[in-house]
Amino acid sequence: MQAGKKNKPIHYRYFLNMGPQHPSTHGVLRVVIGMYGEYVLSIEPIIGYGHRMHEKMGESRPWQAFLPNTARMDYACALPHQHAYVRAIERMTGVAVPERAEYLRVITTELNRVVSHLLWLGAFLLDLGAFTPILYTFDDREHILDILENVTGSRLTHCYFRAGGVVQDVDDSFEPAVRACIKRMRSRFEMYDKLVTKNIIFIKRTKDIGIIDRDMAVRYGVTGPVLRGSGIAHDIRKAEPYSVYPELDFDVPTGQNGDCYDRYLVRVEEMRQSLRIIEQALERMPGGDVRTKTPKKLNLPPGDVTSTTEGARGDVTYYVAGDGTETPYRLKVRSPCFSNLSLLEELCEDMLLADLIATMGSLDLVIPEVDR
Amino acid sequence: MMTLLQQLPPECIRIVIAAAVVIGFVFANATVMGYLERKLAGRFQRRLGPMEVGFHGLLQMPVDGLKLIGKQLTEPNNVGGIVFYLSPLIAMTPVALPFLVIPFSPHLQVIDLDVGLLFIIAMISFNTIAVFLGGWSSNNNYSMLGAMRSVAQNISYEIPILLSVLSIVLITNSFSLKTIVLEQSRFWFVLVQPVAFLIFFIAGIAETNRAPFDLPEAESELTAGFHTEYSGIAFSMFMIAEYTYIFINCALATVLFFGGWHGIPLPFGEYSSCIWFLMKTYLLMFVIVWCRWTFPRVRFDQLMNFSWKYLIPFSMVNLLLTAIVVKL
Amino acid sequence: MALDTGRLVTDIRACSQNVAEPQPGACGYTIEVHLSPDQVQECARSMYDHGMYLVFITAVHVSPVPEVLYQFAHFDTPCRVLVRTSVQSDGKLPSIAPVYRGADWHEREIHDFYGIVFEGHPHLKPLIFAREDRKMRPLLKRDELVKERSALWPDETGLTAPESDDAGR
Amino acid sequence: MNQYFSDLLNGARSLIEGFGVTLKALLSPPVTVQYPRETIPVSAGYRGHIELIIDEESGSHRCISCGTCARTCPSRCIEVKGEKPEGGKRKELARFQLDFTRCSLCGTCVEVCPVTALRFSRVYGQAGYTREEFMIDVLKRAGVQK
Repeated sequence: MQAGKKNKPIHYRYFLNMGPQHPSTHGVLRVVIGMYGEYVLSIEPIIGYGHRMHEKMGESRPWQAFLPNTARMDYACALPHQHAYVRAIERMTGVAVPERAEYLRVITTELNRVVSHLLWLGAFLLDLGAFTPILYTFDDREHILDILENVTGSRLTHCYFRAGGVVQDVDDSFEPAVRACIKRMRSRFEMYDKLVTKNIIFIKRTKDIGIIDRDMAVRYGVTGPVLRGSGIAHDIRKAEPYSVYPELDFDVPTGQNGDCYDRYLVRVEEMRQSLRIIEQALERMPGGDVRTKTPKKLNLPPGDVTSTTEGARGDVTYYVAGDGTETPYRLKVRSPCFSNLSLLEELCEDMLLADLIATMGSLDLVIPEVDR
Repeated sequence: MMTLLQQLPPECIRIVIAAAVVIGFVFANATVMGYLERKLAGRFQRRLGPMEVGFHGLLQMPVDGLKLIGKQLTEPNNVGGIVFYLSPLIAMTPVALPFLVIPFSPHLQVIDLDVGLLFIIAMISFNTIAVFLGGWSSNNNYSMLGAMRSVAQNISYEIPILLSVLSIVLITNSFSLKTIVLEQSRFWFVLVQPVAFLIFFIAGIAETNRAPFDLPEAESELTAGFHTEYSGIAFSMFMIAEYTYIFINCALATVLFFGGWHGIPLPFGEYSSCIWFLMKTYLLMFVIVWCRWTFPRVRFDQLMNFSWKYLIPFSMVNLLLTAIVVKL
Repeated sequence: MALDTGRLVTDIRACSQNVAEPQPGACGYTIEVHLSPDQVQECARSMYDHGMYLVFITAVHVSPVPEVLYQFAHFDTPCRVLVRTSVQSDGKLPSIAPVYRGADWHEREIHDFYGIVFEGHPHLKPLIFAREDRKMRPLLKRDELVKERSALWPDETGLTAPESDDAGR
Repeated sequence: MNQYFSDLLNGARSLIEGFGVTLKALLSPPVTVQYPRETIPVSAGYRGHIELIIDEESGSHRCISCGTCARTCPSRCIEVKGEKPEGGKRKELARFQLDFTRCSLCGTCVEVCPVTALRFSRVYGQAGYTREEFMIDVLKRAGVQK
């Protein structure tokens, strides 16, 4: 794109401190940008402002106590984290999960994914300067959040999954509410198409900006919609199927040249796919109980396990090492935003400041998940 | 006291009263525009807008004004000294001058300068100096960026305005605003010069740093652009100046293209022309607010390209065509 | 360009004999490798040639010497490799940041939490902690809580044991 | 050259469409609720702070002050004390204090209670100026509910 100014003498460079309080860092992230005029020469993201040492909490209390923590890392899309942690525990202890519980987990996770993508869509457009769409996306989100609040008890920090199933069954108002919500959501997509997808200013602000190729994705471990925007159809729900995803039919949207515009298209298409998944899951959901009886004191056998799910931002992997007691010996959380953010230094060299904001917005960062 | 008044020449009293009315109008317009903008923004976003203060939030803007006056003027350290405090004044004071020549109705016009149009366009460019000094002197990287952007933006959008206005002057071959409006009694110039109107209107939006060209105060990039460090009355001066420049732009567009005070005679007697004028102006302001709440922000180099590659060539071609047609 | 797992396993065997292919359903990874610290960079390079991306690097504080684990996965074919190494006696480990730029942050984070020094790392500054509390090392367990390496993985022959070829769990 | 004009034309068309969307939004009724005056009913499954369930027949709470919930709570925010009234054989619940500033609403206490004496209340919009306002005396609340 524009010729960079890297060969300019150093004393022309001045530093712009973006954050930790800044409208478009989506959380407490500080980015020290070396600027030459409007061009970005060097970027250094400084993280750690929202660090709470979740992994130490996991190691110092029984494994059940970590369940609320899983929802406090990526609060925009908490259920995939909880699903990964609960599957890790089930893998270690060999607890079986009833079919109905697995379907409930898939339905609530996909609802959560749609909510998270809507939040991202509003915030991304706010970064580009459009003030109105965020209110429309929040309006849509409210409908789904009301359903999730009724099922899981809270709007964002859900604590709904347990080892061996889910906390409680859904009441009979759940299914009609979800169907109505899907119908309403589908009618909203072509409004977003008219307002955003075809808008010439939006296209000019996001086309061919922040292009991520396969080699950079491999070197930085980029996963999720950011990776799929570059044309690589890697989705854990398809690559390493878990829960009841093999029985559900959905496809993995990918972009062509990996710029902000493709990432936008991928996420909007993913919302449509999630609605398809929810519809199929609602039809195939059997009756039966939603939780297997687990002994009061469930010890984690020695040895370690990793379990992976597809979060809204990418590959969420939990590594749990047990030592025979009820407390995990080591608990590692691999958060997708950590790797997606680490490529900012290499990706955003020689960019304009406005493009840096657009690229950071398109990476869909949730900073508490980066700091853990 | 009355004898003193008789000695003063009548012209001087007339000017003092006119000045007082104009200043009053500037503040009234700022509150009305601010209220309209926040209410419309709410309605565009399917919400209600200010409802708490007064009936349907009518008192919201005056109360905000009082709050801003009451707020403490924070001054960051080693700030550009006197220039830091001067720039809001530079933004605020020249704002009232264009009102001298705007013809609200046939006889409601302070002075009918025969170079009225030139005078207004000269006054409009004061805003750039104020924004630049404000941004540069507040010793903050964000505002310095905002200042630089606003200078480049205003310069490159001054030219399309001039060229599009020239095509009108070619038709009426006079700069006096009153004669321009009188010329439009039979048909409005927007029918004759639609392209010139579009160029003038778009360049007007860019001139007053309004979205989608609001780069000098880009919230998501430069926190608040040139007025990041200003608080209290200094910040509200910049706001009042911005709203008044929008009004002047819309008033100019009404005078040049929408036939000033012409319209179907309303039952208000001789005030109907003034009401027509205000209605047209506030309709154009509605479109500006509409633009703000619909479009994302343009990137800086695209802004420049848009002006130099699209607006200026089109306005030149338009000027040429008008010249040919008029001279036939 | 799908991954050819057969060739991958032979490449890994070239680095170290101790390769196991446990049941993925039970433990979440398809290949488990035990490496000695100096083979880490070589193994990382062969992973990179196969187009595997780095999932995470983590460390476990076990008694003789802390254990460092790498997990790699592939975009097109489902295959998860878990590489286990022990830190050298002087608490150092060769860094794989030159091969995987993404490992730069992972290693700095482990340095913050455990104090393990990665040789060859471009700039081993604190990532998450501020300058003043970079000596905190929160994930190191108190002495009475640290467990033997064998207590955690009883039936696996750690690297301390001589090279025996029986497969892992 | 035609890229120049095609950009201009479908650009203008997309802007007009954008205008159409916001105009339709302008004309349609607002979807918001004026919160302090009007409120949306809280859904059935909403988790407020925990409260004691009142038995219909016995008319009082079922808690046997065994303290299981206090032990299993991850953030140790429940404090239960039972006293044996003189002569009586069973412990009576004397004090049930919940420190709601630390509760993360995980629901473990509701699950592990042997006599299912706890449930989530539907208290919404709790705000206070001091921490003491969030030290909820659940027993007193149960008394009030009786």
